[in-house]
Amino acid sequence: MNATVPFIVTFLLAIVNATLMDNVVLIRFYGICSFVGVSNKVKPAFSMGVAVAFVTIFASLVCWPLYNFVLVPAGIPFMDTVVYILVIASLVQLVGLVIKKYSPALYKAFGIYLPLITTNCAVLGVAQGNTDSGLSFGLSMAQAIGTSAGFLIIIFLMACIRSRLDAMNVPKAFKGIPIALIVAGIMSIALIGLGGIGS
Amino acid sequence: MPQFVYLIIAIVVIVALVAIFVISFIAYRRTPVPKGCEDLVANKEKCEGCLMSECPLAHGREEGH
Amino acid sequence: MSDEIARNRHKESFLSGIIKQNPLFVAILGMCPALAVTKTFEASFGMGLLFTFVLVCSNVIVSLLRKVVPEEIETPAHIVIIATFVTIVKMLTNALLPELYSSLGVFLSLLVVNCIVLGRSESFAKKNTVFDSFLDGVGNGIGYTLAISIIGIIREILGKGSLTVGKIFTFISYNGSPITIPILKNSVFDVSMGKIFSNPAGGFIVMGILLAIIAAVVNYNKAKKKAAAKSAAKPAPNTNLGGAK
Amino acid sequence: MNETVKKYLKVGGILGLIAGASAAIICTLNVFTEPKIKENEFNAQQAALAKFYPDAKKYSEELSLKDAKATYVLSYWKAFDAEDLVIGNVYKTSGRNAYGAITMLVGVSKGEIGKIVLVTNTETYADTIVEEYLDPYNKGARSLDDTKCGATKGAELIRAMAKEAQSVDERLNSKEGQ
Repeated sequence: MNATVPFIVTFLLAIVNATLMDNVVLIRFYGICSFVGVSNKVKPAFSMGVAVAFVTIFASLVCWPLYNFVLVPAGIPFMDTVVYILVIASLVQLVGLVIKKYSPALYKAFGIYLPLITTNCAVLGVAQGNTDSGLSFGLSMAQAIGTSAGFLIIIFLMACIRSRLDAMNVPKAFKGIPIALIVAGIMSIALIGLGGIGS
Repeated sequence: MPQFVYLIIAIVVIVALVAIFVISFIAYRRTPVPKGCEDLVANKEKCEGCLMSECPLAHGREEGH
Repeated sequence: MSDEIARNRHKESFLSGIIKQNPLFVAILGMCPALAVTKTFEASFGMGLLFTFVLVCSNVIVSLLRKVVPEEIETPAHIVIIATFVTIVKMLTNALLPELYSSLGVFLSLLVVNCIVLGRSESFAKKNTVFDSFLDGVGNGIGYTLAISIIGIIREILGKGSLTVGKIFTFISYNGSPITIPILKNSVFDVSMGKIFSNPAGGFIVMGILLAIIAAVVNYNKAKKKAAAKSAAKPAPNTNLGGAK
Repeated sequence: MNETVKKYLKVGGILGLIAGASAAIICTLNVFTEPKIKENEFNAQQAALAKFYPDAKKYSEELSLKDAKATYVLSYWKAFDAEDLVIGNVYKTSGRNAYGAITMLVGVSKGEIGKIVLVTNTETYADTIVEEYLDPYNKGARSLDDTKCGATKGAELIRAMAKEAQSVDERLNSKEGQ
């Protein structure tokens, strides 16, 4: 069944799967550190999502070949975590450099978030997950694109919900983080319900 | 492949990556901030991303203990 | 006299990590593993132990090198140190406790970007002596292990209705097979509704409710203290002001 | 100007030293843990194999497959009973679809597909595949072809791999003229 399906279909299905069914925040729990904190204003949340998307895709683009063509032949696959975190740190600087030089508008939008992304669990989680489960290059790129799209959608949705949430009369103890978690739990149930489409 | 060869490869790979990081780190610091964004200070809701103890950009903030 | 101050400073930095500044429930940091790994009690306890090892070692080394590392590259240097200890832990766990390694999966590597480990080294270890950082690491480690073990117990009992010990820590076993303590086994609760607590959505909900309970307790104490302070401030009228509403 | 260059050299030097030291520590530790990890993997594999044919006394080591038509099957083991007769083969297959990757062991004896045990399973809804499709199948309560189980794509991948292992087994047996 697998060989007959053209690659592009598997590629697109993998993107949709990584965006919705296997969503990075609500199902796989990467990236909760920034998801809970920064997501109560729509504008910064969206820029945060774009910044994470930028770095995640570049990180997977660099980490996969580095693992398969440098670390494995050299016989030191156990060095992957240290290498990835260094790559992600350099990428954050490089992406910042490019944005600083060429597009002040983008820099104004999410330039200040970039240093925070090095400690974002989603970026390292995707890069490490791709090579741990031995995905091919195409599928790991699909995973990266899908994951960053999923992160962007969810953090944007969460920001919209939470900005309306402040107007509601939430019980005092639930204000802030607890109610955000409950809302995330309900969204996660919705996404689990989506499971039927793909499989 | 004797063991110490792996050791040398590992150190070479890591030091090379550190070198790339330092170069990009310096380059990032060197480029001037684009004209319109000098006033971009670590504003409040950006710093909420790490909630309490550690916020790399808000150096001035005193860590509550 | 000075070692008196030093001693209770040590004690304070140790105890604060466990209750007063519990990294998970009070500082609300390090939630990525707390939600993902706590499907079973054993996995979360194992994660807590490994987390404590990484936190203590990286705190000690960071405070050892605090005078050597220049200001600009503190964060990258700390991240490399933490990544080294995470890799060491990964190798040791893979060798000694393969079941724990496979059940934690990617989240063992995600300890590198854990908000607590980096937070403690940035805000505490780089400014204090080695012994204080060690104590702080152990304190926070124990605090975090307690916190995620509690979540692990709740999610496992509600999700599976029973508590199994020995599937991951294989050396605990009752004549060969892991011990399973059926708690809610044949209660009405064992119906499919319980399944929600072992899948991701349950993690969010259990965590949200726990944080809400803690916030409520904190608010209640604050209100009681305020009420007590008010009644102490003007004791003359003997109207009974005690007890918060 | 050379003042800032000296500072950057100092900064780069210290970071390089820390990273070099960490690489050295990890590599020396790897020398001790590598054999233990290999041994764990071998034991896990033997334990997995033992599930297929309980009365098998011995398994051959992993024989690689030189069958061009096989896209999933990687290698196989032969199970021998006390009198060194082959009771059946265990095929190691691995395949990927849009939702993740599965590596599994399939027992095939006398042309019949026997038990299936998953080695790695990074499919979305991995637990649904095991609970709804694989466990009932291994207990005989569900046929291999009934793949509608809430994780159909994963189940279809398992069925395709099992069917291919069966066809490879037939080709092997016919070639050896057993």
